[in-house]
Amino acid sequence: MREMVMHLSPEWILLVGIALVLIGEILLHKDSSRSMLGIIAILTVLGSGTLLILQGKEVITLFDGSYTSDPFIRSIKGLLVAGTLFVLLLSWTEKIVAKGEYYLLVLAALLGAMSLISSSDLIFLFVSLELLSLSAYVLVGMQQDRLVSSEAAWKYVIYGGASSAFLLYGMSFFYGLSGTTNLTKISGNLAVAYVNGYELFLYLGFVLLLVGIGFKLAAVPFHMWAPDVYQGAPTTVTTFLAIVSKIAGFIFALRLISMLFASGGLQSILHSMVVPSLLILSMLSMIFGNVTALKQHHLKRMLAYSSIGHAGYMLVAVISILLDKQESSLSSLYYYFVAYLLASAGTFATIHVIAKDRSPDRKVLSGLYKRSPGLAFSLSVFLLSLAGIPFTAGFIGKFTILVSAFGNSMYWLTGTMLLTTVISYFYYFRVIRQMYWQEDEDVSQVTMHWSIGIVITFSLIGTFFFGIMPNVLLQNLSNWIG
Amino acid sequence: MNAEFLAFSILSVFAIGGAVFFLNAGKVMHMAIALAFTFFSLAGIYLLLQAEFLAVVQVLVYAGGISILMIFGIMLTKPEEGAPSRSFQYHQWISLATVTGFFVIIMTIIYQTPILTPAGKETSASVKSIGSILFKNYAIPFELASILLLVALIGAIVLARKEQK
Amino acid sequence: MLSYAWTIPLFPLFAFVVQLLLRTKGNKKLVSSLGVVLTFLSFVFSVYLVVHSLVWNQTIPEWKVNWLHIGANVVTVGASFTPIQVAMLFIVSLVSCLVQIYSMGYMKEDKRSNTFFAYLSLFTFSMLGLVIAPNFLELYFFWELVGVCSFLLVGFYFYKESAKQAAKKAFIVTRIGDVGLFIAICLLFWEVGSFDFDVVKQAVDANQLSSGMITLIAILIFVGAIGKSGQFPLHTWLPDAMEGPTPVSALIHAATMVAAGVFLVAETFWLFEESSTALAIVSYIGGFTALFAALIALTQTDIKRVLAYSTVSQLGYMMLGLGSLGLSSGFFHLLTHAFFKALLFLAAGAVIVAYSHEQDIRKMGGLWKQQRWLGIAFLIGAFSIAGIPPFSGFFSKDEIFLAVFQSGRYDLFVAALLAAFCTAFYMFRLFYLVFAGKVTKEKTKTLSWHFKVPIWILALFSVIAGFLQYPKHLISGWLDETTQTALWWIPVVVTLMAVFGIFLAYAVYQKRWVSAHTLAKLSGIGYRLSYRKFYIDECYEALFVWSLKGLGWILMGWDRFFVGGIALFMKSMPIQLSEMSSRIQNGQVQRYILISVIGLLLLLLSITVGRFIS
Amino acid sequence: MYLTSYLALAAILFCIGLYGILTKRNAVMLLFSVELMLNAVNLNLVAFSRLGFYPNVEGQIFTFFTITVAAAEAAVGLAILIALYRKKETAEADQYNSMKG
Amino acid sequence: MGILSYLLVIPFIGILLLLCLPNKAVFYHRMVSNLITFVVFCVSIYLFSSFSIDPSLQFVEHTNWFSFGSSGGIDYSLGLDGLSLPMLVLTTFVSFIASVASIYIKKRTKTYFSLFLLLEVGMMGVFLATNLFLFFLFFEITFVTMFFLIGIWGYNKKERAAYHFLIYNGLGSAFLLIAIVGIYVVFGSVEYETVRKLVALDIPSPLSWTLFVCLLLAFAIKLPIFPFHRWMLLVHVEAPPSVVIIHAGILLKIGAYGILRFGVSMFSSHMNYIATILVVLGLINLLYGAILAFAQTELKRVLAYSSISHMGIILLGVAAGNVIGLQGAVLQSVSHGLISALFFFLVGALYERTKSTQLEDLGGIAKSMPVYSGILMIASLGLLGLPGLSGFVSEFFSLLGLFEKYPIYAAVGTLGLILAAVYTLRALMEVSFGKQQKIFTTTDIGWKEGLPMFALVLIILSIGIYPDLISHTLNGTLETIASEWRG
Repeated sequence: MREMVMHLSPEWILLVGIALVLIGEILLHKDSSRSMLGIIAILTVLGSGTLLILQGKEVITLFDGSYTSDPFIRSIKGLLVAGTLFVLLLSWTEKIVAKGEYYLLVLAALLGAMSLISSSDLIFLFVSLELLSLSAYVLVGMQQDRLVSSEAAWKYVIYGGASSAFLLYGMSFFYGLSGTTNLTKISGNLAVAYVNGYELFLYLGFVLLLVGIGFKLAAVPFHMWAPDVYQGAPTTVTTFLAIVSKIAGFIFALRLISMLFASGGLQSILHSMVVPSLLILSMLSMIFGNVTALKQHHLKRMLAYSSIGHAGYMLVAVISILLDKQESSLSSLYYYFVAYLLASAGTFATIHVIAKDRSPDRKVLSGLYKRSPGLAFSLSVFLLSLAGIPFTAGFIGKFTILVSAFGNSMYWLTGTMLLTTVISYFYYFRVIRQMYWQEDEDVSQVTMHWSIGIVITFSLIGTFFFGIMPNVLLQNLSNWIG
Repeated sequence: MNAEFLAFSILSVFAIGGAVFFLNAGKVMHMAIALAFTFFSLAGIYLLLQAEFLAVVQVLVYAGGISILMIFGIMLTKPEEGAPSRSFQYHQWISLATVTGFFVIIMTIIYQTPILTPAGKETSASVKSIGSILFKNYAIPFELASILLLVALIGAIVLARKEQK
Repeated sequence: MLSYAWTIPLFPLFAFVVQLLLRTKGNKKLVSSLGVVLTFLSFVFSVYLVVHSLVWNQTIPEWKVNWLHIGANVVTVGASFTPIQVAMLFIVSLVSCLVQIYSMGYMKEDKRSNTFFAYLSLFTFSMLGLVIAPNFLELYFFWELVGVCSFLLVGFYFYKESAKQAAKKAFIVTRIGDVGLFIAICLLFWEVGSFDFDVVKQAVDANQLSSGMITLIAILIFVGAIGKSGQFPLHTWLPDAMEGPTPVSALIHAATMVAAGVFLVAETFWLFEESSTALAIVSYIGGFTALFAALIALTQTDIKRVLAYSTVSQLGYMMLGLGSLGLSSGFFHLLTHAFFKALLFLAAGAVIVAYSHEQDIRKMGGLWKQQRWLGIAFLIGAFSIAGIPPFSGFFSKDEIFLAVFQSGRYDLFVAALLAAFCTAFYMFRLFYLVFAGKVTKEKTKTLSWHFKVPIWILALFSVIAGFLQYPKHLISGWLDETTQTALWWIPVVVTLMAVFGIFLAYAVYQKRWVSAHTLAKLSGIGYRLSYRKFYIDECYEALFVWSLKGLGWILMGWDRFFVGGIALFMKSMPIQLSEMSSRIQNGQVQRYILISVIGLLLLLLSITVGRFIS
Repeated sequence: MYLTSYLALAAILFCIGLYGILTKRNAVMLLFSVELMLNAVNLNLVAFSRLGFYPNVEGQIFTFFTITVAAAEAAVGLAILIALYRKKETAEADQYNSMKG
Repeated sequence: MGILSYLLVIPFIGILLLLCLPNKAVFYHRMVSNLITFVVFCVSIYLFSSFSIDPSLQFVEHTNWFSFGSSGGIDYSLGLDGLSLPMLVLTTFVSFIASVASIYIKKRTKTYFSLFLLLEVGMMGVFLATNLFLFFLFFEITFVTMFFLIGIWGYNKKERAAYHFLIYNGLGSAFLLIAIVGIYVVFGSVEYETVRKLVALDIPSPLSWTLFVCLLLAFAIKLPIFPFHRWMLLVHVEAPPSVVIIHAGILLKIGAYGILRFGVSMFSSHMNYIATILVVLGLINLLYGAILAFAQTELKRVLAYSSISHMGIILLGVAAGNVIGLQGAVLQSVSHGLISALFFFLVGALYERTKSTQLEDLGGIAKSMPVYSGILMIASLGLLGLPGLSGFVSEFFSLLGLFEKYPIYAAVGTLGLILAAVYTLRALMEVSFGKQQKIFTTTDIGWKEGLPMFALVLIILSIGIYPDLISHTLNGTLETIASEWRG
């Protein structure tokens, strides 16, 4: 029991935080400020991060291996924590009536995300996934004075419900074929079933799983919810979805797939089916995500499509990992996460500041270079990083993914990735153009809360730092993972 | 042709019938009742599969809780009936084709390689065994599920309550 | 002193630089005299060389410095002084000096005279450089440079539309020829590995080159000469080049630059000697040009154009001489022609000035009475070009006829005779129209000494230059050529043709026994052809200019619509796709799920089907 | 043979649920359809847990969790729907399309 | 940090200085930029003078940067050899000129000059880098800064131009990145030398062919080679003069440099196979550009197409595959860089006065602006390859080199010389000859514009008269390259 407390401490502390926020919300007067609760939430997340660091490099498995935590997982959790921290900081000025509940839900979602990537059991996975999703549904719909917020939540919940039905359906087949829900054991039994001629069930099961995975990643063709939800959700929640939920989704996908098909007998399925279908998903995501973003005026919607494209890029890394299992591919994925996290957080933070009450159409950025040169510059850097321009973290991330992909002879994927990157230049640069050479109608100064300032500064420094000194991270990563 | 098969046939006809009625009922309330019927039938099937605990849960949660919840929902939203728009009809046909395609594929797979139950390995799960496994191996998911319910609770309150301003 | 002979071109170069700097502020007189003085220094130095090289038969040392590395080869720049080169030095510096003196008078009223003199100095420099070049590359270098100077000077009156067109034409047409020379140089480099005349010559002598290659190279070099020397079919620029100031016409488009083609052939004569085909081409083109241009000159009404066609014709003679293995004859004619044609042009310039810049000969007349000295000078030139003994033209032409006859190309001989007749006719037509007849303008301008001195000096040379070759074959001697035995009847026939031509001109334009009009009618279409210059310009216009323009337009359309269209297509494809994809995203969650399920279905199908196929 | 029948029944119910979610115009019915799909899956799980290759109790536990989640989801979904209904004043699902493109 | 790194850092000092200045201090912005570019130029001249003439890499700097995957690491490595040195000096010089020519920029000078200096860093870096990765990084800097420079300070259709620039060059850099990634994966290194040796060891495989073609495509777009030229027209026409000076003067030459450095030097055996194709492409560029230049009615378009034509000559020189041809190609890069810089400076000065560069609107400028038209004349003559100006030497070398193996093609190529004369003179004469068409406020150029122009003329002249000034440093490197190529 003591072990369980120790090992699960990063998650436990979140539970404690949830409880504290809940109590605080109940105790506080209806009209009093909820910033206290925000501080509690931030402290909780920080504490969780600290505990993660304290856990060091040990490998933990609990409950027959249905809970695992190794340095890589832990470092991903670190990213989730960092992402959530950014979200919480941004939330300071978010206009939400039920602020206390909001913090609680964010913590719950983080808890879901963290247990999602630690779990190696179908049941465990499902429950954590639903915790994450359900909190997210509520978070999306929390800005009740905006119609679109509710509508987004509606679409999200229906789409999410359907896709979790698919996911479950797939899981049920895997369970049926293997008789276990424990992922560490499942693969061997599946191999037996495969040999006995049940491969079609495997295909079916996998494709059904793919729906659930695709939904979490927002990969084409399971991305349809993303633009509307990103647009309708409060900007902070969009940030959460784009960063925490997405990263957790990737690791979920990676673990699920690699553990399902880990057994030697299933390698042929991995190559003949899993990788090709991921490949299709990845290509479609890159193409449709980037292409559709071309037409968007609404910044958040554009970023939604862009994040679909990025999901495609990250899928490339996932495929490389599945193919070669080299640590370098893993670190390329991680690097991309870092770059993507920093840039996305920065971008959303900037939009959050500038758009304020207005709907963040591209026009709100007009003449930003005059109104706030610093913000204009930072936003440019973030967008350039998303576009993968050198000297930003995004470039190194893209480069490492490309190297992994090329190393696994995925030439067409490499080509598509670069081609769509070129397409993506268009809409990223259009935003930059809007700031720098569109004259402004609105000349009001931009005011910014310090908490957002922290996020932007941190993202900016990080984007440059990891773009110029990639070795700091790459070296450490290979130490951790290796 | 044993009793179990007979029971299964009847229950499945009920379940499918309920579902089909759900699809085609003219009034919203009828749909809800039809679906509740399906849920009940499923509980029966669970019994057939010797999952008594689940059968009870099914009746409580689905046939009882969720159906009632939905009926509340229906009443709160005062649905009006109307003819589907043209574009929607178009959408319906494609949906039908797609679902049929999906159905055909699943059925083909199921029937092409039927899963044979190994003889004598059927287990009956008592509530006790379920309980013990649940709290031994699935303690964390259970905890998470409780958080999930908390989230759902708070979420539902936050979302459904009237705007304060 | 002799080892500094390479500095000769530098005097005018220095003059050019100084004149350019003083372009706006400089005193006109000072600037122009600077050019004259420095060119005169060059002239003096040239004379010094002539004395050493030609009279005392000394060899003048070559001068070379490394210039540039082409791959592993080192190309030198320097100067060499073969007899031909020394003789050319003399001609160029002399005529140049005289023309500059003349220009001091001619350009007195022009605001931009300083620029003019600077250009002249630059030209003198380039021409002198061209003359002393010891290798092909350096030659080509100056070859182009003189072309530019010619271009600049033809277009000196840049605000005139005709001058603009003429300058452009001059540059482009000569450049077509230059490309021939360019290719020849490149080929020679890869055949021999050097640009030096002596190295190439040695290689040719040592039979390193195949005869086909020699022919090819010789022809290409000749193409260069065609362009520069206005031979058919690239002659069209030269008459148009008369848009430049008259001194320029005298210097560049009569005496020196246009002779550069002939000089080039003479300089590389050892190459032509190896290829009978090349020689035949040279002589036929030369002969044809001589007659052809003379025919055109018969009917022109612009005083300078008549002289221009005459120049073309005379250059044809020179080529004819060279092509008939008569190196000395061709070169000799170059020499004499330089004097008498410069004389004629300067005189014509004086006439033009006298008539206040009127160039149409039909509006002139009776100048003999007003400016007799000019008449006499012009007459000397006319006699000389017509080939009347003892004027210099007689001797040089005679040599050419002899060479042609001995080469056995009798058709060319006849053509040359006809051309000689025409020459005499059009020259005296000109003389009678301008100097004889009624006085058309009461008060003609009196001309300053700037006009008189150069004209008289040139007249003097026109008279005496012939005697270089006559009793003693000096030129042939210099060129190390064995003199050919003269045939007595040739000079007689040639002179008779000339006299006949003069007589006809006298009959038509002085005595008016036959009116020019009836003569024109008699010749029928011939007159028209000659008057319209055989429609060559029109042909070129249609053939090259319009086809180039047409091609330009076609390619423009291609570039804009096809190449640009492809780019547009590439650009619009993503946008189309984008539109399609956003149309699918219609806002209804059920549509979204449907799309996803369809995607799922397709994925499932593609995977299972793909599985079954493979 | 039995298992296959159960699986077939589950598949039929799943597809009906899917068809419902795709075509029903009333928003509440969408939520209902989702529940139907989840129910089909539950049936699958329970059938496997009794009649699969390796009959064991985990399938039932899975189902237990699924039911819990489904209930929570239904509650949240309904709450969202009510909030949305307040603004849109209609329960027609295809009217909820203010964001598109 | 070695001197080369300092060279790259100097412009950043300028940027810092600029950031400290107030927005309105336009004069000081200019001064800072001029000063910095001049200092950089001086440093590069110092490098030029202390460069010892042999094929080795000099002023080398090498630091481990980062490593990824099983391949060897990626380093920060700079160096200069005979090939990059002239390009570097060209860059610094033209940048200085362009900085001076930025007097026509009147709005947002602070941002402009900051970007300008950043662009200079990018351009220098491209030539200083001795590994592909670093090359790419700097290449992208030029890409991004150019986008802004065109887009913000361009003329009417600046956005179209900027976007065209973006698509084409984006595609180009995508190809380049594929090649770099591939090389890194396949050969385990991105250092020029290492890769060159490893490529030479292998027989060409489909994979290495793909990489090679990607490289070639990248630079074909940059150069640009025939079907990829559309973007460059718009940039030439719509970008502000000082930016076009940089663009036509240096950026296009990155394409040439890339082909030389990566195509010829690295993938010499592949290059050997496609030499004939390259010759044909070169000819197409040469003649196509020339004929279209003739058909244009706007001065900047004439120049744009003439650039295409001149890039054809570079290709011909490269394809010749001998030292002479390569010398020609490099000289052509330098020479065209200088001449087009001069030309666009002139065009900028003209536009400033006449507000039109349509040929039909112009004419007779020589009357009111004699000095201007004199310089224009020299620039034109340089463009059409007059001996004594740098254009001749390079064209001569390129074609001469080509004559060794492809005499027929070379002979066709000489047609380009005629066409060059045709279109250049047409443009020149429409501008400065003839009757003055409109009453412009045509004051002749003063010292501010005149001095840099004179400096350019002087350099063009000195290279034309004494080409060894540059070709000297080249020889060693080029001989090594040529021997590999033929080996």
